Amino acid sequence: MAEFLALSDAVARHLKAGDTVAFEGFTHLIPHAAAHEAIRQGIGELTLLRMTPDIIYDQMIGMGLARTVIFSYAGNPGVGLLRRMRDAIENAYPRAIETIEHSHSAMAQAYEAGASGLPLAVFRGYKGADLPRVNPAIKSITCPFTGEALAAIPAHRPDVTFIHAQKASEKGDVLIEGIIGVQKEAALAARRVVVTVEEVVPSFKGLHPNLTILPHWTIDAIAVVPGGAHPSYTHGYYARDNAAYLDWDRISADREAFSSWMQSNVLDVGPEVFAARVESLR
Amino acid sequence: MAEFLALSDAVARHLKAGDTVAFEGFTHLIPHAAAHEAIRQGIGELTLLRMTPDIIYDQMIGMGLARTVIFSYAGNPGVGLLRRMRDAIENAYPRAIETIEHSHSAMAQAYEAGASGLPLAVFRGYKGADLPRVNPAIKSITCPFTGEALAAIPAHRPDVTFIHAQKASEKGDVLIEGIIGVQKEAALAARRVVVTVEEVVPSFKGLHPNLTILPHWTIDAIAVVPGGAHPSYTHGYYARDNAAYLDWDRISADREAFSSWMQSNVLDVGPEVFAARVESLR
Amino acid sequence: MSDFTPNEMMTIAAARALRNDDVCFVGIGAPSAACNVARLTHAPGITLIYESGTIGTAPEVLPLSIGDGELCETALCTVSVPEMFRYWLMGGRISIGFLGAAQLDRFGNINTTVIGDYAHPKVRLPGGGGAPEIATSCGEIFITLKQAKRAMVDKIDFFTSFGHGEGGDHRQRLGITTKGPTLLITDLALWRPDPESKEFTVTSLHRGVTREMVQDNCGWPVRFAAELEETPAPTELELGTLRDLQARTEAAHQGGRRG
Amino acid sequence: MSDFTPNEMMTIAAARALRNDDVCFVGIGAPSAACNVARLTHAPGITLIYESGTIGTAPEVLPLSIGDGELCETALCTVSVPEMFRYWLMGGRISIGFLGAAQLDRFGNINTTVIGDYAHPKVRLPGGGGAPEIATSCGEIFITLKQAKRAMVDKIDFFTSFGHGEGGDHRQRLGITTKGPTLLITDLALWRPDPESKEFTVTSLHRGVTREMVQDNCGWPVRFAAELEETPAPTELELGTLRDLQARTEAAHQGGRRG
Repeated sequence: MAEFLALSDAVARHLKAGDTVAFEGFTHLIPHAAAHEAIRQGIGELTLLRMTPDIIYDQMIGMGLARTVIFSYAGNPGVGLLRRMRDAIENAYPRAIETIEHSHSAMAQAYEAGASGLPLAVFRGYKGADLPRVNPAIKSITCPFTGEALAAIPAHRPDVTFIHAQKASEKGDVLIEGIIGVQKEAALAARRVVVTVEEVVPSFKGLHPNLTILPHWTIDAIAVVPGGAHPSYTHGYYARDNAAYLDWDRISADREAFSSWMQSNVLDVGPEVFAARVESLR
Repeated sequence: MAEFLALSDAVARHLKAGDTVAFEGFTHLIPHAAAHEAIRQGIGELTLLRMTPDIIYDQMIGMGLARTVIFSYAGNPGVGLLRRMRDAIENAYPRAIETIEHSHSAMAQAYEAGASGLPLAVFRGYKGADLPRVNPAIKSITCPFTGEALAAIPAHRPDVTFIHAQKASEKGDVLIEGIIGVQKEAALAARRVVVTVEEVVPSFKGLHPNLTILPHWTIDAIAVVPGGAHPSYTHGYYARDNAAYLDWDRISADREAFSSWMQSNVLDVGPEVFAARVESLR
Repeated sequence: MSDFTPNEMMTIAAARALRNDDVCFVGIGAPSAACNVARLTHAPGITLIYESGTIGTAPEVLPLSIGDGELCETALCTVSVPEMFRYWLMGGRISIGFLGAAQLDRFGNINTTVIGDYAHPKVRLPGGGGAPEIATSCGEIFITLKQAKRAMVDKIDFFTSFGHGEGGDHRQRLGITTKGPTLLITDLALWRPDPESKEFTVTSLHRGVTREMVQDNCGWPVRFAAELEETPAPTELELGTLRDLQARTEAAHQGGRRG
Repeated sequence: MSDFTPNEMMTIAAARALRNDDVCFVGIGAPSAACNVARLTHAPGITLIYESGTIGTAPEVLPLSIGDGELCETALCTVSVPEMFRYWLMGGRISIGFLGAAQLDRFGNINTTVIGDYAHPKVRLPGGGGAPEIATSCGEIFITLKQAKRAMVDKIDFFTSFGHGEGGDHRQRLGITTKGPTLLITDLALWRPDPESKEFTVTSLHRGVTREMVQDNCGWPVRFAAELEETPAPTELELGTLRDLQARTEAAHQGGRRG
């Protein structure tokens, strides 16, 4: 049952050191505020699960909070490489991390399998590719009807999933629209679900019947954080801060610049700063 | 590429004797007009595929056009049994039919697998049930991660799928809303797709981004048939004709009553009668 | 209330078994009435799901089919049928699944497929629909049934859905982790599985019902609990709510009639 | 047009290869520009799909990421990412998939995963994203690449996605039924696989480009077609369309800057 909490309480209550956690969002609706709160609370030894670990995972890895990253594309979207993640993999700085790598298709279907209560996802994939050689979690099954060998991977079942969404109703139902990504699946696959939202509205009455909604009984905690996706965007609320993504390439290229940026922009502030960050993007 | 055709041409061009065909619709948007056109054209030896063969398959079976029915629930929804289908199974009247029976879950996932280009669907199902004993298409695979035995069934790949939808755009994109059932999957799983619609609108501009739409390049033919789902309903256009479903129980109970009803309500008329049938239901 | 029918008692007893935080997979007929009576009386927060994809519906009138427009119009949201079965049913999000039966045995195994042999049936019934996976994926199963000797049989002709199998730990032996049938609500009595054997045992008789009446309308030797209760009669609120719902429903289903 | 850059030539040559009825899986960078130039010139009916779930988009400016709001706002519809990969990509509905490469070999096999050893890489690149299944599920693959010796190598360090493998019928031997890479568009030339060996062969040199320039920027001994064409220079319409698009894009991406 969805409980409305301050973000700090929602994170403290639902994210534990050592958890497997997904902060999902496919370019749109990336839960930056929630990830920053996790960083402030210093919750470590995490297994980070996400199709596109971008800035927030670069930040968590750079702060030494990740033990393992399960992913399919580790880039700064539209800009280039993730320099803190590279530093961890290439130079074990600030610590070594384990990587478990899949394709997008595999990751999306592993979430879907998790949401469906299945132990695995089965699909036609990875043919001729090298990932099955380096990721022992990629196995194969034989179709009993055609004899074809199909890829099989374990379902994703995160301990907790964090997502950002447009609206919650007063009951705690959550509405996601626009590029909806894999958030519904990531939420339904998880044991616990925490959602940050732009705003709370009395109800969703009168909305289109086929919108993407997570009922309140699928959610554990909701925190209202206007601007909470910045520098990602929230469809209908504010635009993507492309400049911030370009900036990140420079900031993350240097260990010192990174540390000082994290200190002043994450550790020394609270979730309330996000509202101001999106003001000029509305 | 979607071609706008008269219903008779759409059926004649895309449905052949001996085809595996799905006329899908889950209580809502059942393509009655298209099925009646197929009956008028006497296209036979069909393998009828559908989760809930209701009145239209009862009619096609009663007219002797079906060789095989693949299904998961053969009832007159909310009323009772399908009496023509029973007569075929129990008494081989007007001919014997083969039945291949699944659960709803299996059928829905077999369509999904077909839409995904997969040869099979894998799921946790049929545990302790007798269907796997009588349906050799239900096999099992072992999860290579957990050792669990899971059900496996062949994907549905109909030769042609017929659906009814609210609107087509002038380009031939098709919008489905309300109870969307399994229609998108049934269409995407098929080699050819024919859609009847209530109306054509200039475009879908301004509609919500996440609505259920089949792009024009996934569709072969579109026929405009107002009321084409009657006595099923079209959300936003007209209500379900519950009385007609109750009537069917009586009509279908008797071979003579059935034949004479089919003569005057299907064989002797054309798709234009559907508009009048829904007038009082709008 | 002094005056109520056995069917009304059955529906109201089923409604009472539902809790405010339950998520119910509703079927047509008695379950639909029971779930909506619960929603309109003691369990306003209950979530009703119909397999047509409607989540959190609150229909004013009972649907004739599981996909009536009313369900979609009053729902929190409506998803595709594959999603309904994958994410919501098999994903383990339903606490209570309702099943009816053409034939039922003492262990809650259900037949709605055929009477007689599968290949050459005496009566071809509609089949299982969602039942095979409802029976194993929902947290618990409630069964509603009008008692009759031909419905409550020693051996069912076909296992459409699995209850407790041969009893005992048969579910666990098949790797099924949900509870299965935990309550049978008939027009005469409430039945619960014996904790060990899992055989359905009468725990409460509806008002005016005797042990003999229960046995006369059951095809196996009935076990009665040591402490047999009387099901409290419907309250005015319960009965009024049910009858209003049915009156609204009847009026609505008369509509839409053409010549 | 007399004045154009090699990058402009590459983008416009890629645009020309697209047909009005193509359904393209678009990546960021050169493919995105090429697909939109095609849409704004000779192929107004083309369907552009980005893996974020947007189907039939018509962006005014080029997206910086594959999930910019512009893509959703101009799309026919937007589906979930699992649906995108299941029904649209793996369902076999994409005619042309675009891929870029950090390393490419002569058979169209691509590496965007690591330079060096996978476990201890010299450079950790972003990885494959959708590429492993794009490479095998789309009808054909077009590759765009700025030529350089370190990019066009004899042996790639990691098979992120499969092209023609060791050449010949290697795809068929793996049970892959799609065509794979059918066109390589660089800043210097157009390359097509040899019908038998499947080795990329230069079939057209861009204006002002010599065989030597192509060989100097390629890490394997280049094969040239017997009849080598010259790629027609960009027309005024093509170049104007591309430059307008890029100017609009640049202006848009400057926006939204805060202090």
